[in-house]
Amino acid sequence: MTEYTASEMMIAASARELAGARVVFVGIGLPNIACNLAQRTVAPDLELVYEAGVYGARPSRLPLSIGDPCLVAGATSVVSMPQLFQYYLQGGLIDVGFLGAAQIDRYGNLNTTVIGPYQKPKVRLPGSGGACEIALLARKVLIIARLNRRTFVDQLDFLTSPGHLTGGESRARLGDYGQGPTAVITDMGIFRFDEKTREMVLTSLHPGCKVEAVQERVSWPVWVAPDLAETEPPSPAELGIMRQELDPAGRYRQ
Amino acid sequence: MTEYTASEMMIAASARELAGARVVFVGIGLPNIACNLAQRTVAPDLELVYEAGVYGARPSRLPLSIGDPCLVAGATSVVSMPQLFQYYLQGGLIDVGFLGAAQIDRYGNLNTTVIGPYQKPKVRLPGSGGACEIALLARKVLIIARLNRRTFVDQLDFLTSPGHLTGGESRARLGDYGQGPTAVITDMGIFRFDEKTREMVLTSLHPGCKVEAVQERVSWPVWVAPDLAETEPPSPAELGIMRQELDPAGRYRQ
Amino acid sequence: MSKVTTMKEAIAQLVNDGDTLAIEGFTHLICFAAAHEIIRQRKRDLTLCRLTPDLIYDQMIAAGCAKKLVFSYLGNPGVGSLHAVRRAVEKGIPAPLEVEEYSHFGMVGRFIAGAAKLPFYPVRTFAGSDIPSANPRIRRVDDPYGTGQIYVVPPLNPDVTILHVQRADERGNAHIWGLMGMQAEAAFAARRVIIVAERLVDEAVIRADPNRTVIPGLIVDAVVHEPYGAHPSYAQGYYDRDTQFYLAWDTLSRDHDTLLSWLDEWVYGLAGRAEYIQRMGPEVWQRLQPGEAWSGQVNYGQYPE
Amino acid sequence: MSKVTTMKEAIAQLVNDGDTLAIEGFTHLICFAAAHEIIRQRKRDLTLCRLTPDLIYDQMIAAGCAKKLVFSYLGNPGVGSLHAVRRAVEKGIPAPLEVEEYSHFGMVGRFIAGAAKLPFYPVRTFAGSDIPSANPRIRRVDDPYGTGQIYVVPPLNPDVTILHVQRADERGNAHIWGLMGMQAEAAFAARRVIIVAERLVDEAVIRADPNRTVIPGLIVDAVVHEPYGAHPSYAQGYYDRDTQFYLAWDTLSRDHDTLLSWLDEWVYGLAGRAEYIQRMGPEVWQRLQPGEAWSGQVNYGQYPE
Repeated sequence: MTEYTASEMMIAASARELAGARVVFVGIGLPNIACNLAQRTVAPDLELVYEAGVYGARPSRLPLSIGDPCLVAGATSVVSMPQLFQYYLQGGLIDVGFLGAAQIDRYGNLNTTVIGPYQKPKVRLPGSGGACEIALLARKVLIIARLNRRTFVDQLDFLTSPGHLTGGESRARLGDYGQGPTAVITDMGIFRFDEKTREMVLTSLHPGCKVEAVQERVSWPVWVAPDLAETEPPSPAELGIMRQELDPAGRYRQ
Repeated sequence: MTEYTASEMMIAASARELAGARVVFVGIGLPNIACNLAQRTVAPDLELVYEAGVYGARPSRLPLSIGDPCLVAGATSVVSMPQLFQYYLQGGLIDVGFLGAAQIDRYGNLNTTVIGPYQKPKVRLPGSGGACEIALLARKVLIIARLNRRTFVDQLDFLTSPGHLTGGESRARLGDYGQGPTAVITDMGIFRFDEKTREMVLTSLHPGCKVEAVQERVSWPVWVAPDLAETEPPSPAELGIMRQELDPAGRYRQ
Repeated sequence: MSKVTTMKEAIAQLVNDGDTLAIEGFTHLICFAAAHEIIRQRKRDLTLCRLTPDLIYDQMIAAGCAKKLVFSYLGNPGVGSLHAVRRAVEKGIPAPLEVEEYSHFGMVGRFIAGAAKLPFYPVRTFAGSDIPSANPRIRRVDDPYGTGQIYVVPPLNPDVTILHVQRADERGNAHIWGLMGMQAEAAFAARRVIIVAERLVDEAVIRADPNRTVIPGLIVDAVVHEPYGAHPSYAQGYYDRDTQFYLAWDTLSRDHDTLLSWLDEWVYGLAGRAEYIQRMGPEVWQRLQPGEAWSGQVNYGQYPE
Repeated sequence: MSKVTTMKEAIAQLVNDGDTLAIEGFTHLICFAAAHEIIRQRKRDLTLCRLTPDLIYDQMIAAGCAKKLVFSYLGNPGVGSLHAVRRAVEKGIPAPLEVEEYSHFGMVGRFIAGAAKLPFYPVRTFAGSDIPSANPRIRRVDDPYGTGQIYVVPPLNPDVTILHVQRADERGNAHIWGLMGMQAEAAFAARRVIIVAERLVDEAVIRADPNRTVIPGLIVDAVVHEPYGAHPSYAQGYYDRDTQFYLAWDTLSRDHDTLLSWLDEWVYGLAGRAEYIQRMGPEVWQRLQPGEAWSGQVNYGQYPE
């Protein structure tokens, strides 16, 4: 059996979630590699839009920042932030957005703002950036996060980016926004959201991982799908593309 | 004495009104020639902004339309209509706008929409175009019009572009807009607006014109300034620039 | 995947009777070729939207394509009236025409709101004007920061927007230079977009200058290659505005039957733009040929690992 | 009339203690040269506005220039935290820092409203988020067309905006290419504008490509010629982003005194950008030198009478 890292499993699983998607809002790091992997596998017609205002980038290297010059040179179109946020994102052109967070609750709500009270934070996190609007305006959202109890918390210290709020119809009541998070891709398994309650349900375990180990790293009692599946491991083809083409230096492998 | 036409008098008088102005919103026809004349005489640093989205044009010919390609080639900047109307005009960069109209009332309100009732017009006029926002957002407005009773009416059929509304403080009450029309430049004389009542006052007669002739062409009783002046006729220098440089074909001479 | 098709196909497939249609372009890049094909295919009951209806909608309205006009300036720029539009509004010839009227800035706001999927757009105009009383779709909201009321306009989302551009690749990624008008907003606001290009170019030409790409292929449904497709309007650097035509139109459009004869000869009587170009004759295209004034180049840089 | 001056003069004349200041640029064209001069001149009590405070405001806040930060994303992009900002917010080192926080789109709306002199700007974000409860300047209005409520943000009008550009003429007409960020809106929104250019060019270079002119000289108060003035940020086509510097900053900024030593050496200890360039050494500029990828040209045309 081919060996692979947890990051490679997360990237492969994320790429597969893009099957059928047309336009994705790309972030740096794992999502960047996942989107580029999807283009070469399950979604050859996938169009990439970068938050910095770039459509149709053809990066010649793996960028450190979302605003790297390698994303601009040779791109199809480069637009201002007002155009990007208004005409692309708010305009409804984005099918899928990727988000991560310092804290996630069972409804997929995300905190990237503070740990502790807002006025006197213990840890001042980066804040929203574009996350709040991506969470609301992309047709659907994929969350990528490594499991641990400090991240998968019972109660957020601050709700930066809305997931399914308090579950049920609470998000739908917000108005005409995207459907919110549809999957949480972790290093041990994949969660989806129950159609009624909108709570996270563990639907797939990565090879070698156990439900108990997942539960140890989540602060609330985990719902497990009756038809819990085992995630297909990264194929040799997927690994080949990641290792030879997308991240030859292995920066995102560990 | 050098001969000149009424149009040349209007152009020269309009150009002189631009002394001290920094940025003017240029329309086609007489205002276009007036602005270019002002740049060469009383306002060498005058900056021209065309409604089509052109800043710093250097037209190689006299354009028929505000969107002529000769205004674009060699200009300093060419921007979209959203940028032009939002950042230049609404943003407060325009010192002076020029307007004309099919009907003008004593407060400098303008009608370019309909003659007759709106729903069943006798004559369907062009409508506002940018006139309504120029009237509101330019720091001041100059009106150019030939005198006749069909134009200088007691009561507008439709108020397209606000002047001083019903006079007095009525325009100031609209909110944070420009000061409105400051002069009406006609083929027989120049009107300004009384500081208190905001009614038009004839302040200057062009050489050879009489108050009675003006009154015959205005539907309301004309106020005449106690210190009624005679307009300085176009100088040989002004006429030279108009005839040799700006309108050699004499299209706007009659 | 190529989206290149013919004008005939593009109009047949993407423009339906009853559609709300925007063929935009402020003086510049007005796609008369598309309008003529719409007239030829006898599309009906269209709601036509443009800041400046110009000769293009004068022709379409005379031909009976429209039931409604949404606009802000109804004139033949620098010349005078749009006689066919006036006949429809004043006398119901060839049919009554509903009008919905804004100022330029109002139309600008409507297209921005449409492109940005905003429920309304605020504009500091209309105060003191009769325009809002003639158009109940212009409304007001209270500024929650306490400066009083401001007028707002509703979004405009055409079923179809048709744009003429200087060059595009086969996916519809389009470079435009010169006057930009509302091209970007009209395209992003539309449900379907047809790009009509003077030149079809390899995508490498587009990618060499991504800041010049005003329309991304992402939102484009069909690409039509139609040189001189904007005449008598113009394409900066390709051909001049035909001011003679704009002046002549003032005369020939004063009479409905004369105008219909013109349509017979120049629209119904021709199969498409190629025949129009031929019939106009080489001396017209020669007369409209501009000289050269090149932009210069900028370096986007190469960034190896 | 030339507006060209030195950075020292421009900052001395146009930036006052207590000003609201925006040095914008989304990753691209962030004018560190201006920030360093502000630090050197020991400006105080500034309200610093940027979507992404980046290393530039990390340095200014560590140096004690700021009393308040208005922002939307507080990170070292692709690396991690802004340690100096965090120290100020979490521990009041070197002084407490007031924060006013939006999302990116919220800041985008604020700059647009500022540039357009709108009393507010509507954005379809914030719904369901705690951000509005942390920032009472984010408010709501009722859609008069009946779709419910929408969040709005107030205008942002800096006293001074400083922008780095690739090239400008002596009046401040500036060409920018690559990422556009909020450059246009931040400039139009400001009371005073300083343009810092990699190259000073003849106005003929600007006039050859008017669509590339993002900032008109009309709104510019001073023009400074400062090559490499955006390092460790970048200027598309001129020099690459210095990712090594961004990575190194993560380490050296973790300790306040280490950071102050860096400021002593690279800011206080230098007279200006020329010394900074020299001290960095030619191998840095060699490493950051991109290859060539030219845009191609377009024809704007010549239009004789």
